[in-house]
Amino acid sequence: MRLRILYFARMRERFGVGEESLAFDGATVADLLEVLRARGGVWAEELAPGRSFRVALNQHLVTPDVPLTDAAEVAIFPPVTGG
Amino acid sequence: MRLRILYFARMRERFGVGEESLAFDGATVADLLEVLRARGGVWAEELAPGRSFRVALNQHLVTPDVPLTDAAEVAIFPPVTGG
Amino acid sequence: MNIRVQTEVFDLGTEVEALRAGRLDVGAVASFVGYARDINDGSDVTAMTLEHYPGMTEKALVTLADEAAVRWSLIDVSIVHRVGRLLPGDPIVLVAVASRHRGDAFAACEYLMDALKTRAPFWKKEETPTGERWVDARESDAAAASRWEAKPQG
Amino acid sequence: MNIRVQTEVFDLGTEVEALRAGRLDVGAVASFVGYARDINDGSDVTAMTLEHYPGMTEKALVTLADEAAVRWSLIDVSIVHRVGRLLPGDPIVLVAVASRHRGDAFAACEYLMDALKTRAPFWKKEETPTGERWVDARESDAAAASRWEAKPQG
Repeated sequence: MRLRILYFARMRERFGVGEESLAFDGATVADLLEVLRARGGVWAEELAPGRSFRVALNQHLVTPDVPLTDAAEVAIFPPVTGG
Repeated sequence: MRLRILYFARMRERFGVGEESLAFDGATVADLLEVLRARGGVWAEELAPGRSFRVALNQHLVTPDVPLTDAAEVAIFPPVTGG
Repeated sequence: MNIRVQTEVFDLGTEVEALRAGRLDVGAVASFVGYARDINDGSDVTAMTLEHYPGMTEKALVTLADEAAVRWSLIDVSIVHRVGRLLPGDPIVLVAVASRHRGDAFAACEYLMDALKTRAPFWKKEETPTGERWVDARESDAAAASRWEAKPQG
Repeated sequence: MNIRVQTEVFDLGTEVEALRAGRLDVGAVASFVGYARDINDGSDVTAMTLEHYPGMTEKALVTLADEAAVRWSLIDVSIVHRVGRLLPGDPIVLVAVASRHRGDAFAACEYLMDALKTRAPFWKKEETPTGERWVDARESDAAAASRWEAKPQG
């Protein structure tokens, strides 16, 4: 499947990318995080288990066990700080 | 002692008076209420024990046991309903 | 502290701007405006008249604001209450509280409204199709005010 | 329901008037405005930039307003949140809630602010004398939001 992945705030800055298109053959959000961590460097660091970040699937917050679908929009970002 | 007594809202209307000056030889708020009840009619009715009303002495809410002093301003009124 | 009793209408935006003007430590303003409704206790209300106890009213409101300032960390407080004849839709009362953090502003604003409803000497008389009537104090207002007695700070 | 994300400044008085316009059953409007402060976590803040997630932001805010409308008896809700670069003293966010009675307006307004702080995708970056820094999520905001989970209605 192909995913559109968005990054915001500190993660966008540290990864040096705000958006990418990714061919993905895993199943869940957790699988996707493994793929991204395998890039090493800031990816492994920011997405390390225990670090605080959030994942949205098609613009709704989700937990790592949620399955992904083709053409999904996945966003990864730090805990929110608006208001 | 001489008291200035003010009435507000429903009590002002029922008593037909907003303010009076009264020569008083009792001691407390409760004594004053007895004097006023003794007028009978609407006075006895509105100030009957168990009826809901408030007394302020020199512009502070007080309980019936509080002693009065010469030249005090006493106000008698229904429970407040502003806001 | 800005405490006023007036017949004139007030403007929420103007009051809040005055409250926080030039204070760059203000992070939060919680405010409340109460309006005259066109129905109350199941009857149409065509107008109302607010009576108060001049002199005591201002003292009572200052006392409430002082109590709130002791209880929460506040920067400033405004309370404006109208008296006289008002029509449905007219604003009656405004309470606005400025603080560094929102928890203090929200709590103090709600406290002030609850306390004002039971301790500030205002009385409402409503005009209805069947005549005039003095509004009775609500049990729910006494209950709302008593919540704050047992509640811990903040 | 009026939900907006914008770079432009907003005006509290205008928003509240629009919220209640022509509704004579509105007895209460509780509102909140959050402002950019000149100090945060002990550092001077000279400016901040708010980033958001276009598309998700609006959905998240509508979801919060829907939740509040289920939980309390409300007449209407406005949420306006600014994005882009802001200076100390600038208003950041506005939440206003109109209802018949004040208890609903106060509770829903505070709920919306608490929920927005933890569930709407906004991020703040501060400019300080020692450089830029992303604001970290506060433990106190998570605690404020979690209060509503166990709390009975109203």
